[in-house]
Amino acid sequence: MTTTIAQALNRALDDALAADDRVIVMGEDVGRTGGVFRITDGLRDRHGGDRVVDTPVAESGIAGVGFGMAVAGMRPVIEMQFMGFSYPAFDQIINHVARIRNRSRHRFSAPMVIRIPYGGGIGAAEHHSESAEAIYVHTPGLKVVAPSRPSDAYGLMRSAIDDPDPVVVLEPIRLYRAVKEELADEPEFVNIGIASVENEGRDLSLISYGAMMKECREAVKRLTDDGISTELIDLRTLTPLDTEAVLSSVRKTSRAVLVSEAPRTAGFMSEVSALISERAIFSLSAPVRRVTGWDTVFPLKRSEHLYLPSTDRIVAAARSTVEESV
Amino acid sequence: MTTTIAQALNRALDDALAADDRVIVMGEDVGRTGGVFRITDGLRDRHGGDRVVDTPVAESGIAGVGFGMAVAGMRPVIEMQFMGFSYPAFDQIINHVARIRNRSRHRFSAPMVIRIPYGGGIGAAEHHSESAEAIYVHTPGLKVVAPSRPSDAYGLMRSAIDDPDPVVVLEPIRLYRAVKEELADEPEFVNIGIASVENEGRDLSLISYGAMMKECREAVKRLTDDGISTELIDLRTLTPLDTEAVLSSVRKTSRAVLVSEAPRTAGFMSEVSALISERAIFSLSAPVRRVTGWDTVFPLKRSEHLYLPSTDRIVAAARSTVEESV
Amino acid sequence: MRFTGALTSPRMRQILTPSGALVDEAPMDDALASRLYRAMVFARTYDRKSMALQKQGRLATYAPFEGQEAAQAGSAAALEVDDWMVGTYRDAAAMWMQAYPMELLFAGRTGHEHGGRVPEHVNVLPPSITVGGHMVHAVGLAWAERLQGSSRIALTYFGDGATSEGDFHEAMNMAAVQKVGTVFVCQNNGWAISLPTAEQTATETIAEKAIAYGMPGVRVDGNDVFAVYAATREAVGRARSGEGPTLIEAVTYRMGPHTTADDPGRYRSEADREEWVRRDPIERLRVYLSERGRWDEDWQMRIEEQASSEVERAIVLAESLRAPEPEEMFGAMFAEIPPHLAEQLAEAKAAP
Amino acid sequence: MRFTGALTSPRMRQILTPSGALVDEAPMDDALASRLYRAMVFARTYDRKSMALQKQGRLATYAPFEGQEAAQAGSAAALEVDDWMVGTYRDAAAMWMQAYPMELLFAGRTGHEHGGRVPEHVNVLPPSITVGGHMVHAVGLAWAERLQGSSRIALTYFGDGATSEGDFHEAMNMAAVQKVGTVFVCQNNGWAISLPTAEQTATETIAEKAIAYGMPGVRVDGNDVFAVYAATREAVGRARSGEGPTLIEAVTYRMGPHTTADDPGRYRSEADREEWVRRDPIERLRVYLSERGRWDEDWQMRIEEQASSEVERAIVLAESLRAPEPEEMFGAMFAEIPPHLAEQLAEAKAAP
Ligand SMILES: Cc1ncc(C[n+]2csc(CCOP(=O)(O)OP(=O)(O)O)c2C)c(N)n1
Ligand SMILES: Cc1ncc(C[n+]2csc(CCOP(=O)(O)OP(=O)(O)O)c2C)c(N)n1
Ligand SMILES: [Mg+2]
Ligand SMILES: [Mg+2]
Repeated sequence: MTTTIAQALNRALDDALAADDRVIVMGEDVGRTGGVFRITDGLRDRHGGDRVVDTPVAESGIAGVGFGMAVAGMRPVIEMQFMGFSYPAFDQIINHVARIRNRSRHRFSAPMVIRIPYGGGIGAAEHHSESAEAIYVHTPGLKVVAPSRPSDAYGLMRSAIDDPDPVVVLEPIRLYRAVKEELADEPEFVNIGIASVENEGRDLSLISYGAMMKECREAVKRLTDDGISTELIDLRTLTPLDTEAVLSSVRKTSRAVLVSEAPRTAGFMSEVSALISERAIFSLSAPVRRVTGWDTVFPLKRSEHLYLPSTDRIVAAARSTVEESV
Repeated sequence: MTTTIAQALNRALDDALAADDRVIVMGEDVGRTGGVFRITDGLRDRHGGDRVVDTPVAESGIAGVGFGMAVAGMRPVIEMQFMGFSYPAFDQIINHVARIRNRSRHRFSAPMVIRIPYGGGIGAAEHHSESAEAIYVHTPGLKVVAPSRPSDAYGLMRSAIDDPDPVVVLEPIRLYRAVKEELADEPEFVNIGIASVENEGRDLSLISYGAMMKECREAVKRLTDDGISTELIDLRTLTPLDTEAVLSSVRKTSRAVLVSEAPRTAGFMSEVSALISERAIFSLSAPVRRVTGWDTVFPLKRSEHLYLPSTDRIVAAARSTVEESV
Repeated sequence: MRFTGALTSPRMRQILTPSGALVDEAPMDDALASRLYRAMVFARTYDRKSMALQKQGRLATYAPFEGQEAAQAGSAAALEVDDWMVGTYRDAAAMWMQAYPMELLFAGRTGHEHGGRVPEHVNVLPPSITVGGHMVHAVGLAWAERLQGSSRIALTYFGDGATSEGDFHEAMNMAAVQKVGTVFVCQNNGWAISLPTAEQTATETIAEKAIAYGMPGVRVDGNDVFAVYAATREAVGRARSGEGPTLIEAVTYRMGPHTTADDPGRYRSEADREEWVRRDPIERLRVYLSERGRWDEDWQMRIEEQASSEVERAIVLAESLRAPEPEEMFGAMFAEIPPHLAEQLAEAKAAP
Repeated sequence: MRFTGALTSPRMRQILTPSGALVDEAPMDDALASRLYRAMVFARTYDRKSMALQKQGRLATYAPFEGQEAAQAGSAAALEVDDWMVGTYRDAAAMWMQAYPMELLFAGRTGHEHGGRVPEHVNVLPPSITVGGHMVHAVGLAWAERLQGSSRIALTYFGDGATSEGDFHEAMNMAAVQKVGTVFVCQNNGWAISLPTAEQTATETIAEKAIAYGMPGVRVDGNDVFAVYAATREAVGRARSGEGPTLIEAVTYRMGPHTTADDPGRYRSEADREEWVRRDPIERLRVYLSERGRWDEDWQMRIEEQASSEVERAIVLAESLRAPEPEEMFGAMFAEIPPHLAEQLAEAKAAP
């Protein structure tokens, strides 16, 4: 069946609720109304109000209560309605969720999923377009995944729910209904920590994840038309990063362009760049280039086009990387 | 007078309170008891309980109230007692403090200082040794400074208080009383955004800031003894970064070792490395290397030595960088 | 001693009944009552027009406030012109009454940052989009005014949902401890998106939450502009004279969807809503004014025309703002643009 | 309707007066009373020994609880062995009573992560170092137990200072809305480091804050082990039978400094403290037991010896733990060590 990312996520949650009594879905408006993006649509009807819970407006409380549930043996899947509303929960996530296993030296753990719709491009109000994944990636003790297609959305969500440790699932808002794929009757789990080489190439490694994969896919087409053989890597997991996939691609192509819509400074792509620098610098024939959002607040509708990396910007960066090469 | 960083900060706050009626110092235990590190010692007696305010235990409230005060024309200096306790205030800082100027297109602004003692090395309990500066650096709209010596502590604090925008001042806990300097009768302000080249060198750029500068200074001595001419850069300001200082040093030495105690992945040094990669890659004769804390929770007393970058680790990284060079 | 939540009756203060009858002394003269009537007509015109514009794709997601006009107009009317106001995405009527230009309200909704650029003399913060975080700001604002020897106070609006956020608690507590001149106005409109107030809190009222802070709490009929005005005037008086903060719960109802992206049919019944049509805040004041000879069809037509033309004027202005330049986006982050943003600006401008 | 904070008298429930007289029915038999007396003697021995060890540099910063023994022992005694407990850095006595091994309490204080490795059958979380954040955990724990059909409940300890944190509010509200089986025990010891309770909150009591959540709130003499036990037993009963959460305020006093790094002379007078010496929680139970022929010098000596030797045993064990290996630090972040941590471990081990 042709499935969107939104449908794939819904199905993953539905299947997980059916497969495992310990799973509970919690958050603001996830129940009766099925979530503001309808990702949890129908789940309350099918699994009951005890397992699909509409909570008060209290992100820190949701994260902290989810934490307590996880410690006591449940598998909570909590939703932060938008990434910009996940910040009040940050203390709970960094100070408790990410740390209880270490604090108790494995006696307690917090196997829970934190669902965070992220990214811009839908002309939304302030705080509705954030891309602050670097913060979660920089927090030891969390895993972070960011699917860009329905099969990965399904498979990573299922793996995240089954994972013995807390996993942040970044859901690309503007791809919820923009990317479609046939999904098997029993779709596969997708392992956390494995990147996907979407397109093989020789001249350049184009590396991205989540919402920006759409523009990257378009860029690959255009670059290929121009005769630039582009290897496209969808990282899929940000923590733990599939460093081998990144390094072996860059060692092969000798060039890398890293694409993310997050603010540039100290963003996740800085990490990927630093990694390449440390481990593959002598393979490089051009500087590693980042195509990112700017160090500004994500703008409102009328300025979004000034902010989000466009296919044009990616293509231009790729071309100049190839041209600049020594 | 020989002055510690603690004394220099105290004096900066004292002088600012005396110089400007709009300055108000707020936080948990900053008044009667002078702060848990005594940085605000005596200020309440000298400037009164209206201007040096002991608040309830409510970090988000402190940041949000400080924000309101700043918008209404005050110059609040708020304290987060330890960096690990600043996370509950994160929503206020990222969603409001850092953004009101943009949100109101300059009509409102939040000229305030957020003091955050940070870093490990004093054998403290969990949450008392954090080094999460990357989070603040990644947040558009904030300036971030991290002094490593008394004169900079004084001068950057004064500049931060006078700055028309919010400034996070990272205070290196383990250097509070470990670094001493003569301070002038009327110490100078230090401009935000300017790194300091503490030692000139030809073979290697050693780049750090804040608490790790102590080990870096020791490393420079040892490296110099070994005949490795090391340029030592104290960044002092993390945002806006003095990129010119970094790049011109690396272009000269062709090698860089970056030192920070924060967890490695997506830490601030990833940004510095990415910057070098983008702008000076063809000047490099060796990979840029990061010497950092690990991607673990900062450990308790008995394991601190396993975590904090030691002078030995820095020296070893520097040596191998020089040896590895092409 | 055992404390329980059932200590007091949750009686709701009312002055003007839904049928327009006075059951207590009117807190204002006819001139002010007429002014407020007119303001509410303007507000409703603005609100309905916004819904229509959104459907045409001319505004981004819009959060309508129909039904809550009295809660906003009655409270805003109790302020001095330069008092601070800190409201939410749903408080356009109140903000407009406190001189936030209507064209800027529209501009924000078209997705133009200029919408936040309040004129110099207007002390209203741009609407808060995050729920809960803005209430502490009103504490800081009022506190700062006191420190600066001014008698300005701050009023903040928030919903029933916002009372569950930790920041509500921190704001209320810090205001009470410091006796800060902040007025907390909760518009309890029954719903936080799809969550009914009964699942938001286990208390019968929002007002009684004030007890936890040693602060007075008042519960008023939020669709009764007189009751709202009277309660707010009293709270503003306390705030201005240094007696500290007050919590006001204005019981009201959101007649429309949460936003234009919401479908209330998923979580509430039409019957509920019908009940509230009979408690309309504008109609009861119309009856009152009419009985006092201060309302007639002519005047109604006149103010409706004025409202439409004011709304039209504001839309035209908002829509004729030129698109923001990259300079504005990069230039608004700091007082002076720092080097890295100057570089990024250049890069953005050079981008294909 | 106007709500104010002065609705109820802030009377504090007491069963055993400071002079050891019963003013109400004793909630326990002599056997349990003796057991609690012994536990409090153990607790004080542990506490004083910890202070001494810290002075010798054998423990890191220590937060003493002297004066709060009854608040902790009386409440902990009302739990079943497998109920959840979520406490703070100052709740060692309660945690120990709920079977957190004393050697692990010491181990944590020597700066050894092994201190958090509670035995499998013990349902006590490692002490919370951040103020406020842990109370919501107790809500999640109890809620999960209910979902899993268990009758286990959760009890959480926190201080007067913690009640100002937003997370206190979110925990109380969510517990009340969902009628979760959580018992909230606030040890109001008068101070949050240097801040007196009167500057922490504008309410006369902490207990009345329960009203804001539609939850019962009880105020007891926290130095009266009978009153604390009775109130907690009742709250635990409510929690276990699905009636929901309760807030208990145990009024007590921290006799020592906030921690060994604190100097209370900077913010409070010795006279205050003297007053509380007379309200000592252990002495009043001693008088009571003695009058009932259940206490004599001999027994006192015996239990003091037992306490000392138990404390000694625990210290020896804690101090003989070998230093943590790098493997343990890197290996405790996830169930399975991921590649980047394996690499960092190798790097750490190879480091000079
Ligand atoms: C911190 C935060 N969490 C979640 C949201 C998403 N959200 C927007 S409005 C809303 C409900 C708010 O309800 P209420 O406070 O009653 O105000 P109302 O919309 O009814 O006026 C939610 C959950 C948000 N904007 N901010
Ligand atoms: C979130 C957070 N903020 C600040 C601190 C620093 N701190 C440690 S204890 C304390 C006071 C707590 O007072 P209270 O809750 O009354 O507990 P008590 O220490 O009196 O037992 C503070 C502010 C902290 N540990 N966590
Ligand atoms: Mg509402
Ligand atoms: Mg206390």
